[in-house]
Amino acid sequence: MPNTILILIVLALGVIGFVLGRQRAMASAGGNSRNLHSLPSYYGYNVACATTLPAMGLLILWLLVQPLIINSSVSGLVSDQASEEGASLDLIMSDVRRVADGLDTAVETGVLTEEEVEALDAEQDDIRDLLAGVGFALGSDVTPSTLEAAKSYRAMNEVGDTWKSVFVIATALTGLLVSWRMTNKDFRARNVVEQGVLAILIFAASIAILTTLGIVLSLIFNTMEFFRLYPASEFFFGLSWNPSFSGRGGGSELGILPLLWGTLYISLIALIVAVPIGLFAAIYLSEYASKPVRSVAKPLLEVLAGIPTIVYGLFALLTVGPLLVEVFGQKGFLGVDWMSGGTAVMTAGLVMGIMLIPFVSSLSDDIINAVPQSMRDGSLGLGATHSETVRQVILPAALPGIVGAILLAASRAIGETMIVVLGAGAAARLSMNPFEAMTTVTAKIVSQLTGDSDFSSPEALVAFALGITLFVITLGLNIFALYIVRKYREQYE
Amino acid sequence: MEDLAYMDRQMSTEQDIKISAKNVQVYYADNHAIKDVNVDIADKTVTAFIGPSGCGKSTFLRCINRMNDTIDVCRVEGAIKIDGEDIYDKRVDPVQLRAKVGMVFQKPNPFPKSIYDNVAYGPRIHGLAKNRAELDDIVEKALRRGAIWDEVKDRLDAPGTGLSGGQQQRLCIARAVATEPQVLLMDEPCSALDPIATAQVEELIDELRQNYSVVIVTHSMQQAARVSQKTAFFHLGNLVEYDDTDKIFTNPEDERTESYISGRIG
Amino acid sequence: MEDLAYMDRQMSTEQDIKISAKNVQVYYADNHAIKDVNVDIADKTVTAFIGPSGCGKSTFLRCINRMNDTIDVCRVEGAIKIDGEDIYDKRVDPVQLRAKVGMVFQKPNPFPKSIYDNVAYGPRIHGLAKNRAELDDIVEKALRRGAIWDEVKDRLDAPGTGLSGGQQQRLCIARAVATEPQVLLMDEPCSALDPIATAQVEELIDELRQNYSVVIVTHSMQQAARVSQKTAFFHLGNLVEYDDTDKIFTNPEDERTESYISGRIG
Amino acid sequence: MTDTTVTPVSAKPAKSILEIDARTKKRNAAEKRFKAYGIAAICVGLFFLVALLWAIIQNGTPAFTQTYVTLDVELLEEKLDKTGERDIEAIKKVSTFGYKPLIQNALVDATEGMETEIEDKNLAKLLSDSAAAQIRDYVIANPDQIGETVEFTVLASSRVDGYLKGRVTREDLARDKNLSPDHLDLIDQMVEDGSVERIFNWAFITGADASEKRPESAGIGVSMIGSFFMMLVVLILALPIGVAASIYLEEFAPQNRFTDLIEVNISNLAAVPSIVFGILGLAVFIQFAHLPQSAPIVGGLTLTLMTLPTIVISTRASLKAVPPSIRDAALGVGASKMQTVFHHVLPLAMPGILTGTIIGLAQALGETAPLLLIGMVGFIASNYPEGVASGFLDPNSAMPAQIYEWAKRADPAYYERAWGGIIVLLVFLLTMNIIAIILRRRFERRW
Amino acid sequence: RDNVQVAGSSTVLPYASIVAEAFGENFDFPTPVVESGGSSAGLKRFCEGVGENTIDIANASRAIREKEIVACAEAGVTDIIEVRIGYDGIVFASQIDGPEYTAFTQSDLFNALAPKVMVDGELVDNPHTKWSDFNADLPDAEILAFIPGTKHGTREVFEENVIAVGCEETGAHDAMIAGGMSEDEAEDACLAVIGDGRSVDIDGDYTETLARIDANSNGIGVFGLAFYENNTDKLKVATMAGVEPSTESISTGEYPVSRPLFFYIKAAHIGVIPGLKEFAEFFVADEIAGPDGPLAEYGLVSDPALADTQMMISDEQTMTN
Ligand SMILES: Nc1ncnc2c1ncn2[C@@H]1O[C@H](COP(=O)(O)OP(=O)(O)OP(=O)(O)O)[C@@H](O)[C@H]1O
Ligand SMILES: Nc1ncnc2c1ncn2[C@@H]1O[C@H](COP(=O)(O)OP(=O)(O)OP(=O)(O)O)[C@@H](O)[C@H]1O
Ligand SMILES: [Mg+2]
Ligand SMILES: [Mg+2]
Ligand SMILES: O=P([O-])([O-])[O-]
Repeated sequence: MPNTILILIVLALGVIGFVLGRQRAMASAGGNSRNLHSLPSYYGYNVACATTLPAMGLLILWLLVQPLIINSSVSGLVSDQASEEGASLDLIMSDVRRVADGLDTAVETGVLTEEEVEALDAEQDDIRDLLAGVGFALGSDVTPSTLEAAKSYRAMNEVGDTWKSVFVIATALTGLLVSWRMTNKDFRARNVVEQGVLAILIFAASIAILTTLGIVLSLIFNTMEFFRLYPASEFFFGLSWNPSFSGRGGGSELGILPLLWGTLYISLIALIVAVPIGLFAAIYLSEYASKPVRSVAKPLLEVLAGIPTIVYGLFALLTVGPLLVEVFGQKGFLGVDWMSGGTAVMTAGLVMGIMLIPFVSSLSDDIINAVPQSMRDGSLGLGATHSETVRQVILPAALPGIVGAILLAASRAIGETMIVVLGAGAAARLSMNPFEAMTTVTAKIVSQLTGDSDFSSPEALVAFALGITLFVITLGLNIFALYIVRKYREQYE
Repeated sequence: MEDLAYMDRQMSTEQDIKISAKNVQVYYADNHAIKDVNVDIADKTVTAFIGPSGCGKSTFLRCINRMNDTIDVCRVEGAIKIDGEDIYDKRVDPVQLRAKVGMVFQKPNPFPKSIYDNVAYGPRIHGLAKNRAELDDIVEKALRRGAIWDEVKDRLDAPGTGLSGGQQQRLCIARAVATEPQVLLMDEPCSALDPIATAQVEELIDELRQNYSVVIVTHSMQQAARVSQKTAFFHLGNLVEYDDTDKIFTNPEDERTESYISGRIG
Repeated sequence: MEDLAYMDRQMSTEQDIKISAKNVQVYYADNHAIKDVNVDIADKTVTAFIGPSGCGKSTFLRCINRMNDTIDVCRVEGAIKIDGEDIYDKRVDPVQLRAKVGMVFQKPNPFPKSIYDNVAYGPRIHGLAKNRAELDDIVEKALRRGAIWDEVKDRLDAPGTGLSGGQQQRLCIARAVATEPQVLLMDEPCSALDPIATAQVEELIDELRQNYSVVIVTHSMQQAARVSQKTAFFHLGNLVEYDDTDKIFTNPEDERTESYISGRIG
Repeated sequence: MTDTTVTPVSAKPAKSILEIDARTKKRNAAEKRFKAYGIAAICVGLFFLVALLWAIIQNGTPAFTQTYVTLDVELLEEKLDKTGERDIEAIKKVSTFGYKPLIQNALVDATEGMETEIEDKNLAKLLSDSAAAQIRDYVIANPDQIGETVEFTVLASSRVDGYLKGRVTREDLARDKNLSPDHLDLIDQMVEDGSVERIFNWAFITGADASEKRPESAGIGVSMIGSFFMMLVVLILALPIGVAASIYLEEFAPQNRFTDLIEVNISNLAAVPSIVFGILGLAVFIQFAHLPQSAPIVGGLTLTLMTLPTIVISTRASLKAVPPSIRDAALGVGASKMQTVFHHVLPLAMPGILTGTIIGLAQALGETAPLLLIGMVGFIASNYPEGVASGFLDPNSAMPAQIYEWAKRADPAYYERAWGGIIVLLVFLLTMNIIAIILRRRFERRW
Repeated sequence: RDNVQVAGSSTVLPYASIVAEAFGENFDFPTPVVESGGSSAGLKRFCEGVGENTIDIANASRAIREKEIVACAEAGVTDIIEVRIGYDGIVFASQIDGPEYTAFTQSDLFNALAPKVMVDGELVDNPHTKWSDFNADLPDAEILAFIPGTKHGTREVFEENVIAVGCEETGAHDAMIAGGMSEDEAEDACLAVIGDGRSVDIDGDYTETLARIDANSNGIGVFGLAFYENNTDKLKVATMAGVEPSTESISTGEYPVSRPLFFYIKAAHIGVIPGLKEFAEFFVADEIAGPDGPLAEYGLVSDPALADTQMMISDEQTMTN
């Protein structure tokens, strides 16, 4: 039975369970819901959950475990062949699976019947051709042992699938029955359902952990490979970033410090632009602006967050950069000669700051708006001006949310690529001058990953090391931010 | 000397009009909450507003320092003058008005700051203290006047929101007197206070009366009788009767007033 | 018949213990707010908690339906039993407890929803009404009991937060009684009410007493004397005296009680 | 009054409220400044918005019109169906290259009597390469028309189009081997006789990508569908998961190390560069879960992971901002914590949640880097998906990826299309957000 | 899966997309999907294994490296067909209204961009700020070169075919060895490019270089031939060592700066993925990749040995290692 149908059956049982559970609860209470511990629908949900959740869990578990078991038993069949050919067992097993899948498809599409499959002989039939006909890629011709293994793989899978359906439906029915029988007027259905909801909430929260785990896992192996090829100390403490093409024998300098410095510098400038503008905009929108102004200006500012970053990049490259040169360049307006090219930390920072305005403004606006009116009244009643009220009462009360918004903006600044590539240049440099070109870790991750150096060279692998280092550093910054917010949190009412 | 001062006080009580309201109407959207109220409130007097819940006492009180400006749907008509100056005049700066006309709200609303900062907030923004020591003095004095100093003197750094209901109310009183307003509007300032604290606050009100004008909303007839010289009785948005407290409580003119005082209408 | 009912009431008042607190200690972080309180509250009685502001009345009240759980820094020790069951037991579901033990908070806190929804919320989540008509009935009855029906019957869809202070307070009372709790904890329920409304609420309390147990915090000795059968006097976190209301008000044992009642300590 | 007045006890002398004292003046000035900063901030924001939009619109609007040439093409039997049997397989054997002579003939006919020095074989440079394909498709669909003369409206080449739009001038063409100034003279004459005209370019909004050689036929429609399915996945997954995670962290999680860990983790994920999510998506969804390459579902899942932190952070911030008294009120009438949150706290936090969604979706909609690694950037000129399932599973690109690709291409006509694509993207974004914006306004309230 | 999937070099992408489009038009197979993302990333995905959820073809703007072949083999990708489709000419161009940079030699670029150059027979830190400082024929303009960043294979070609040649020609190489460097060190040193404002690395693509040239009239930039040919209205090209870049001069080898372009086919997928072999054959067919085909028209320098390549594909001849 295909999994989708199985799932539909389970869901249908869940719906039936809901109705039955609700009915039984009402019946046990003599038709008066006031005699129930919980609202009648909670009993329904309880039965529905008891029916579907364990069944689904079993299904997922089964789908994960069955291949493992079948693999291990089938690989026994081909292990001889593996040792003979010196090929890895894994590869042969994946071949077996592909053959089996191909046979399945062949049967489904009617190219072969089950009997014909049974009768297939690797020596006589050209199985590779046969399966290619139904769209299955095989790396090599099929050996007899592979075919045998594939056949038994199919057989075991069939048996497994049948039992899977039986067990899953049985579990659903059992769940339905048990929870239905448990349903009576004193049963704490709400608590049970809420436990279930809580479990879902916890699961949702742990997706963050899983994602982190996934990121670390998908970076760590290549990072370790990188450190095998390139000394860690030079990576962490090297003062220059200067990759070359390893095809001609090394000489790359891959120090992360200039990149980190660029990241910090550009993000800092971006925040210096975005935070005051965003914050003042938020204050104006929530405290001063009339309703129509607010309802127009806020979504408009949010458009800034939706403009693709490549536009910002071009804006930096074509408009802001030359403009800055005209002011700070050699023949510029100020005549200071601080800036020689249009691409600079300042250019990228400014433009990135513009992009980040809505991150600060919109979210802060919501938070400021949520501060109770009585706080404002209290302050205004003492003869404070509106701005004093905002600065001294409302902002402190809204601080945790605002810090959240700023952190979000900072995070975005650290992760941005296009604006940096186009606005700040590609040069890695350790310099204090904000009018010089620099680059960031993120920009280099992208460029090393999509570049022309070969993918097993340190020049490409360094992207992973950069990724994980940045990850660890931002983790540290976040822990610090959490600590700060905890310390200064003010709770109103 | 003393006699003269006394005379002066008497005179001002009877003559100087501090606040004068003419044909005040207040609407909350369509709800006509204050209907054509005319009242003159004398300087250096305590005026009590009484009336059943929902009759518009708070609304009228909030008109006097223009706190109603903050409610979108609220619309005020008519004229309110303080010291002869129309407070709804274009030229009036509500900020300055509110510095002059302080307010204690019905629901205590301490800032989410330390107790000290709650009280010091007003003096700071008005620049009443030259240095920290002076500010400390002002805060202490205000807290003492608010009858809460003893309870909080050891925890001035604790948040004001962590106080009990009555403590919060007294903190808000202290906060309001710290800025030394000329008129103090108090919306049920003793509702959450025990008798002793109430007595202390009443004492404060009496002390303030020496120099300032105090308007107090109260549901306690006894309190109104105890602290006020003048009493205004509101009913369904109308100012039914406004007269000397003695008169109102002993010999009201309007029968609604009488019914209310004797506990027959609400 | 009447006599029997009366007897029955008398008996229950004296015998059935609804709430019993043993060695209750409450800390707010380091602040020891309730110190070793022991008290047995009888069923079908009105118990008044009195005491100076900040003495721990609200704190203790909130312990009885575990509202203190929501305050991070708050720690409760000792045992509180309702109907003989320890409410701090692991197995107790605070939700069920709170459905059984209703509460009116010191500061009125209507939901930012319509007046109707404010009152209907409890009955809805407890499934007290089968259909809309029944719910309408429940809401009307609750609002009537909260002595606010007349004022709001035309604006049931208006937000509860747009009411006057006293109206909000009554709305919260109506909201609490709508769920028909067996124990009702009322933290200064009449603080913002005029005498008539107060009288109506007191009537309600008396009516509730027929079937339920009511605990009321009040600063008004008169009110305590009027509505309660038992009175507990708290002072600085201690339960100083707990006895029949008559006894407390006429012949207190502890001298602090006496001082407080006669208005000497606060 | 008597002369023997007592010195006033008042600390401050009575002042008129009509005249403003010095300190208040100063404070009011500060107030004005503060307000002015606010206005300035908004103006700065809006100014940049306008500047950007101006650039976008100015550069992008030309993409919405396109030049077409009307031609009478004789579908010569000897070229298209030598056997004359109208066998479809045989007709298909003639590749687009085989149609070139027909087009050339048609052009020669069309320019008959016009002054020009262009050699016949160079005439076809006026037309898009897609013309051959268009005619071939027509012939395969209508084999009976072979031998007839049929009128076709075909795309002009991008240079011709650029000339009519003012982008290409005669001087520019001096060294251009794709077109010569002579062609332009010819075009001028053809415009006059009405066989060349510029019309609204629906194909740009509905069409699929084209190769580097024919920018004139490239459209953003198919990648818009790709973006649509991706956003569907993001919305369906990121919003509920993000809100659920925030509720857990803010309302239920015990204060312990594990909660802190999750919390820090989430904020940290916000700072992970988007390309790293691409690495993750490739590893998890394609290599581990065996989902198809270049499929919007994979893009959607990857972007979901990227959007989650934004939604979580904003949701948590607004949950935090709901005053505790509301929670007390609900708990006090016997609501469970779950009910309290879902009935009271969540509606009040809704504006912030929606803001997070708006910003998160905007970010997801405009993101290119992660798509690079899961195969959604490049030349993906698929057709429209046949159904919902194929919409999720068939290879497709996405709008930002398409724009990014166009911006890189050599032909300047693609530059114009990239900006045009940005206009479409922004319109898409606004449509997508409009519901959220309206909802947010409804949920906004003060208490 | 019924469509061919291609990934890899962004330099090859335009050609591959032209072919894919024509392929989709003329065959009943669906149009192949051609992804970009860089040679390295494309080969990485190519080498992930055999099967439906891996790509069939990897484009690359360089030859596959030994280490990559090993990595491929470890993942089961053993039979690889290497196809060279032609050459990518690399040209130097400047703003059309800018100074007259119309003729360069490798020595000029070396003198402008190397950190150490020969001045009066001595190896010194590069003192030049203007082109005319070392070659009176060049304009009196600031040196400002936009060269590909180190992620680009073009950079390698630029360093080896231009800078290193200039290094030899000016005698700097010999001077370095005379100064005590070993042969290897000198060779490495000859590849170095000065890192200050005179040369600006471009990590983006040619459109970025073009935008910079647009904004700096003094700048010269490095472009692909195809890109230049599409933008003759904005750019003017310079000769290198007297040779004008064009598909002809590059295919004859006269013009010195170019690199081969490749694609790699997974032999195991041929006959399995519908249209794979047809696509590969179509790609290198004379109609397409020949000197008069659309690829050449677009700027690809067609491979003189195209016939061998065609043979190789039809024989499915895999790389030997
Ligand atoms: N959330 C809190 N955090 C810290 N301390 C608190 C908190 N709530 C109350 N307290 C302190 O606990 C003590 C008892 O407070 P409680 O609110 O119980 O007093 P109360 O008797 O209700 O006073 P009132 O009559 O003024 O309402 C007070 O000292 C108060 O400051
Ligand atoms: N913000 C508001 N929006 C709409 N109506 C309001 C608002 N505030 C008060 N009202 C209405 O205006 C009328 C007067 O309210 P007000 O608060 O002035 O009464 P009050 O006399 O202070 O009553 P209480 O003694 O209960 O505080 C009431 O009917 C009330 O419902
Ligand atoms: Mg009021
Ligand atoms: Mg209290
Ligand atoms: O994308 P490339 O590998 O050709 O630079």
